[in-house]
Amino acid sequence: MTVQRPIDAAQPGVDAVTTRAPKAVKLENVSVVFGRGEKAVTALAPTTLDLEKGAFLALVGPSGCGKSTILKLVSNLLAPSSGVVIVGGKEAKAKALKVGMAFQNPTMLPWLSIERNVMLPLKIVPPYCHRFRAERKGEFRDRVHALLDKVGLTGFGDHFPWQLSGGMLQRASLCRALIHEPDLLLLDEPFGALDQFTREELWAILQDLYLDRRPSVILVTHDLREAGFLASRICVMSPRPGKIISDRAVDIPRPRDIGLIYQPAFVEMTQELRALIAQVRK
Amino acid sequence: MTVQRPIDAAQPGVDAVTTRAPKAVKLENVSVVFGRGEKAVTALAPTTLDLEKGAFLALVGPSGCGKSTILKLVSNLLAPSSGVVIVGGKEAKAKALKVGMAFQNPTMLPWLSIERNVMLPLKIVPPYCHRFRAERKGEFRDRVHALLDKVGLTGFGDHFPWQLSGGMLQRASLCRALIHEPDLLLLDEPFGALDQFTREELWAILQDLYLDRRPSVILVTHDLREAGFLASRICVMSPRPGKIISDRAVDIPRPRDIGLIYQPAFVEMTQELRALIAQVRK
Amino acid sequence: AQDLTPVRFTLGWKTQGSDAPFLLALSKGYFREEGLDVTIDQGEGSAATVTRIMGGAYDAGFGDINAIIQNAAARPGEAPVMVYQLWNRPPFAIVVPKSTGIETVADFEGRTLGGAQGTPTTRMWEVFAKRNGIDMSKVAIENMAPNLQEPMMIRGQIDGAFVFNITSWFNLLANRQDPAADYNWFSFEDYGMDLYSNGMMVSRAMLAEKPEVVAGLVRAVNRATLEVAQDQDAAVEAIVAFDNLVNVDIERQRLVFSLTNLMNAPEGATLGMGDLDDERLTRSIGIVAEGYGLERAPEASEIFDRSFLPPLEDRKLTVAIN
Amino acid sequence: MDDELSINIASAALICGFFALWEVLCLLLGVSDLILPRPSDIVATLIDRFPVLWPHILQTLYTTLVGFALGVGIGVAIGVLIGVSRIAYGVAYPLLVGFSSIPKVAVVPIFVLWFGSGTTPAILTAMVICVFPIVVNIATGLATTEPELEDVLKSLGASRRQILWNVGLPRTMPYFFASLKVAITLSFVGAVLSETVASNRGIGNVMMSASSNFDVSLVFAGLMILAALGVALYVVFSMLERRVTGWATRKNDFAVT
Amino acid sequence: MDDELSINIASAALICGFFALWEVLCLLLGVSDLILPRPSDIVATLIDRFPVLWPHILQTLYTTLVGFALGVGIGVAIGVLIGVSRIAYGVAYPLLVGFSSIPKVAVVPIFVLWFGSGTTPAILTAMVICVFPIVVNIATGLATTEPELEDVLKSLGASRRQILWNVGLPRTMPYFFASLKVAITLSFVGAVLSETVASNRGIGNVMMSASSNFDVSLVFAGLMILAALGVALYVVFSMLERRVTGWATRKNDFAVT
Ligand SMILES: Nc1ncnc2c1ncn2[C@@H]1O[C@H](COP(=O)(O)OP(=O)(O)OP(=O)(O)O)[C@@H](O)[C@H]1O
Ligand SMILES: Nc1ncnc2c1ncn2[C@@H]1O[C@H](COP(=O)(O)OP(=O)(O)OP(=O)(O)O)[C@@H](O)[C@H]1O
Ligand SMILES: [Mg+2]
Ligand SMILES: [Mg+2]
Repeated sequence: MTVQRPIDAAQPGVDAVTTRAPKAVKLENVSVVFGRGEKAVTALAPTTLDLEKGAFLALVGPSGCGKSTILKLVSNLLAPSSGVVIVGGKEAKAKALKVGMAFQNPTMLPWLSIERNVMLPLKIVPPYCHRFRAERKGEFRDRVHALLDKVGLTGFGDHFPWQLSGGMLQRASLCRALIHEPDLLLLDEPFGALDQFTREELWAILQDLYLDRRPSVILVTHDLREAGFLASRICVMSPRPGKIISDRAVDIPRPRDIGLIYQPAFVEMTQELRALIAQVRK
Repeated sequence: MTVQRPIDAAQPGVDAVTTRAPKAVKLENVSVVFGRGEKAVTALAPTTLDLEKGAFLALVGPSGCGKSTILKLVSNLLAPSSGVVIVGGKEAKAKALKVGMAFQNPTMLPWLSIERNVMLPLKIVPPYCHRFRAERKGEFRDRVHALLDKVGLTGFGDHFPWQLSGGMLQRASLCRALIHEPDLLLLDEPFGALDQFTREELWAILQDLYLDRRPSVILVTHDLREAGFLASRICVMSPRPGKIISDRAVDIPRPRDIGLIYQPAFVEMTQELRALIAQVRK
Repeated sequence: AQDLTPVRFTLGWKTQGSDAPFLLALSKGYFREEGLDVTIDQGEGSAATVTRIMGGAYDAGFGDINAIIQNAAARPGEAPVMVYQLWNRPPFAIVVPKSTGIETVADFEGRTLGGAQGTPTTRMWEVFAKRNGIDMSKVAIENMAPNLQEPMMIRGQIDGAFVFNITSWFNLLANRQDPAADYNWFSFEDYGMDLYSNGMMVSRAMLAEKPEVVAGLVRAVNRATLEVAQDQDAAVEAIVAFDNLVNVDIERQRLVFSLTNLMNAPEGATLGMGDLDDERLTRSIGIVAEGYGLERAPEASEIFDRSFLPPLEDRKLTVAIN
Repeated sequence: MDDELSINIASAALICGFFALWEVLCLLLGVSDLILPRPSDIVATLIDRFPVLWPHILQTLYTTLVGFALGVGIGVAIGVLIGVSRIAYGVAYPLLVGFSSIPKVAVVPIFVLWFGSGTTPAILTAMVICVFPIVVNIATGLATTEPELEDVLKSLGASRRQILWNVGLPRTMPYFFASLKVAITLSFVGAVLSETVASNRGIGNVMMSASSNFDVSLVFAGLMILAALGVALYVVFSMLERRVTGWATRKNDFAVT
Repeated sequence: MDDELSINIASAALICGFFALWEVLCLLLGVSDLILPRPSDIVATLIDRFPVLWPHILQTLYTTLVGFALGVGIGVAIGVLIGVSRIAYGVAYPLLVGFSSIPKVAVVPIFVLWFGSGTTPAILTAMVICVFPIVVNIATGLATTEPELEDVLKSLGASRRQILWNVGLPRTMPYFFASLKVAITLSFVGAVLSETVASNRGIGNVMMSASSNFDVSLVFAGLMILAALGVALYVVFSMLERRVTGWATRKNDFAVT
């Protein structure tokens, strides 16, 4: 069911499908070092990574290995210390793609209600921003509420962020990443604070959405089943300073059903990944 | 191996062991309502809960059901809208017990280094606070560093909170909850942002600590294996407005080994819990 | 109304009874009759009048001739020119409470006097001391704002003050003192310093470019001055019309004080109102030059211009208090 | 809220107590009304002279508000500039600090020389005097904005202007309102200052002529009016503040829970 | 850092440009030196008269700093009180706003009458004038402290005083330093103001006598000295600020990454 290919991080494994597809994201020998001199911390060792357009990549690795750093590089929140980051064919700062990002810490603007927070991308990102004034109490509002309903936050649109529980905030943050139908979806542990059932529901929702619009996705997660269920490719990172030490495809046909995760082949794949991670930890 | 007893939330199930033991925490018909009038949100339906001295209670339940609210009640960060919260035999605000709390969001004071953040309880809580000035660069500092080493944060003591990754912050936050050897430990999803291996390491560390000093613990978690591995009692909550709908003992002898979680009996217990939660979600 | 010439005029201080000539000329339309549209603003001190005019914000004003002397010395050809002298006697005086036991100028030695910096009284102290044989080094001078002098004197924090009698007299009254019975007044004119003081001055520019306007101003003010000396009721009316905040009683008394103590110099009988004695002016220029340490003593003609004065018979001041 | 009400009553009582204490101390210590009149004197004067004072109050309120509005506009603009640009920070801050260390009394005569006396210099003084506190607080607010909040917009490819509007400025509101409280009182001081130097109208002019006549209770009546106007505007801003920065002060909502 | 250096150079150049512009405009427009002297005039006067000015500078610096230090102490105390207690908020704020709306020129004479002329009233004026901005910013900082941060200490059973010391005050430091910048400039204004009203020493006194001598360039030399002192103290506080509130402005560290 899956093919594991231990690969050189500098020349990531490329299978037949992926070589032909145009690239949504390209990291070429990108490294990130914070601080200088003695106190310098290498957050990311030189890393090369391609993401084909429409691919769903899961990024797993031990705490502090640089997963969030990679997402920040791709969304141009961070400039690489070396190497280049190409997004949608241009340098990351050109913002060639419509990006949606769910942060690890679901940062909401505290002065805006949940509804207004979730609506933010529609205010900023073209083409929505042109219609924002006209639609913010009409179509856009309905759209936000429909999405909030989907993730189980019905009726919390007019609450303020501090009135929500941790898991609820995380769901709102996911909505904010999705509302403007981005071409490139960056999700940093978007389900970490959720119970298993809510989580599985959201997996299904995310998968539907992916199948529907085929954005390119990078999902950071600690849950191997989550990675296996959602992703078409799983990259495993080494401990800090991290680099990608394994890159494997997940060739399970979509739509995938939640029952999948109890199937022996699937369990076997997660066990394999687990073993791999256990090995690199030493 | 485990006994499931569906129970009336107003009269929680009490087994032979627990009735005799003195209570560390008692919630009597406690409810929490935020806001008033039309906009009122019931965060916690009337709940009654006892925690025996030295017990390890895990609290599981769907997102937004009021788990964090219960912890806030016990640590007196929140006053109940009805009912009383007794901690260590006195009302919660009397602070009769030495409390250590790890928040769901690992809030660090941004102007203090990690070392100083972790050291905070030693500055505040007697008897440490009396020696704080003398020891903060001596014994206390060593103690903090030993703990940071244990959770894998060696060398990060002089970093500032924003220089750490999400999972690293969470580990620092756990250290802060443990550093002053509290009598009552309140942990709100302390391992949510960690990968499975780091998580399991920390489970072991926490279990050692528990066996060593026998504090009373309330652990909020979404991970049923985590609950089963660590706790001696698991309470399941219903969706918002939450109340406790199941209270079961986990009679596995300690010290428990990590291999346990693959044993069929353990898996069966988690499946049972899972089924129960699935049922109450409807 | 279109052909009226606008004139910006500044008083020497906040509205006071002694401003009556200008305010009466305004309220009775004397300026208007001369083809002038005069706007009167309150001032920040009779010396500042000179700066205000030199700065170009005002064309004319009521201010101190000694400030003109001072500026004319440093900036010949820029300082305004006095065209109508009103106060022929100086208001400069040192006032001391009788309780201090100071009876003669010699008694100042060993005492503390308070003065507002830069007022002519304070600045002339050096000359005053020299002319009257006082050892200056034995007199302590403390600087303070003018309106603090009387209270500090009353509280005994200073032994005496350098003042304008027309101001201090009424300040003492307002402080419930009896300025006549309980205070000794050392008037500068009695100690060899017969300086001139306030009058109407105009800018050099106006003097050069619009002499007819200056003449009109002088005519109107002269007319009002003579009237004020006869009819203080009308004067007070004009004052209140300009500023309804004033204390009518006090300003009326102040007006009378100015008429009887400042505007009635002996030389007035021969020179008429508005004119001055060149010799006396030259002498006072010398005093000022000495007091202020001026680099040069300007000519009297730089300071005063009598060419706009109406004929002498139209400038006979007869004071009748009613 | 009952709690709210009782706190308001207690506050009002204490403020009244302050004036009562003043009255009693003046009586007991026999303080001359030429130095410090009793509140009852002042109020009597106030009521007595109110018809005459009224146009002056309006004048001062007018110049203050116009100057304040201009000052706020300029202050926010400079503050944003300083908060956003390193060069502006290096240039504008020293110049502003230097200028603010200069007593405005020294500047008013220059305004008068340029613009004549009256309304214009009063407005200008009210304006220049209140710019600096606003600049400082806006700049500090912007500089201390959490990068995480900005990242939310940056990740969407927002322009710097959009980030400023949607994150920087809202986040800075608590700082801004704090500075408004200081700025409005300074504006009053500035307008009055200018009126004392050069104007035929306004509370400043009233106080100056009153003080040159030693009409001390009228001077204090003027001060009382200024204080009252200041407090009235403060109340207006407070209400606005509660609406706009409620999110930042939520702590207080729970102090009473 | 090279970047830092070039920004500093650019800032210095622009500030010099400001003075050059002033010089050139004065020359071109033929502004009388009675109204606005040229910087070159002022500097010449400054150098020329420096030996005479020196003791006055020291006097003003002394009164300002003492008054400022007292003002900061009182301001922080009242600010904490207001930030912590609802009643103090209701009582102290209106009284302070009222008092601050009063021009201090009106208050100085009272100080002089009570304490004599000279150093004491200057210190007192410098003190009272700088209290309000500090109070407002401290109170706002405390009021906007995130409850989550306080919860960290509350959960440990910390007393209100401990929470204040360990969370409230550190969190308020950016607000505090912002207010210090405003307060120090106000302190200068206050001290100088008092010196112009009643003192034989100090820059205020120098400026008063210069202006009565129509020595405008000496007046402006005094203003320049005040501005320079203000900037010097601002630099000191800035350095302190960078050390103390670096955590709050980390954004800027990365602007240059
Ligand atoms: N601003 C910063 N300054 C200095 N070091 C930083 C900074 N941000 C991150 N780091 C360091 O970079 C490393 C990688 O951080 P990153 O947030 O990418 O980890 P992560 O893989 O997301 O971990 P986690 O799973 O715990 O979230 C960490 O060791 C961290 O200490
Ligand atoms: N300050 C508040 N004001 C209003 N409502 C609040 C507030 N805090 C929490 N709530 C509500 O109380 C409910 C319970 O919150 P709580 O944080 O206890 O949930 P939780 O069980 O911890 O959920 P999660 O697993 O998502 O963290 C939520 O529905 C939330 O909306
Ligand atoms: Mg991360
Ligand atoms: Mg929670």
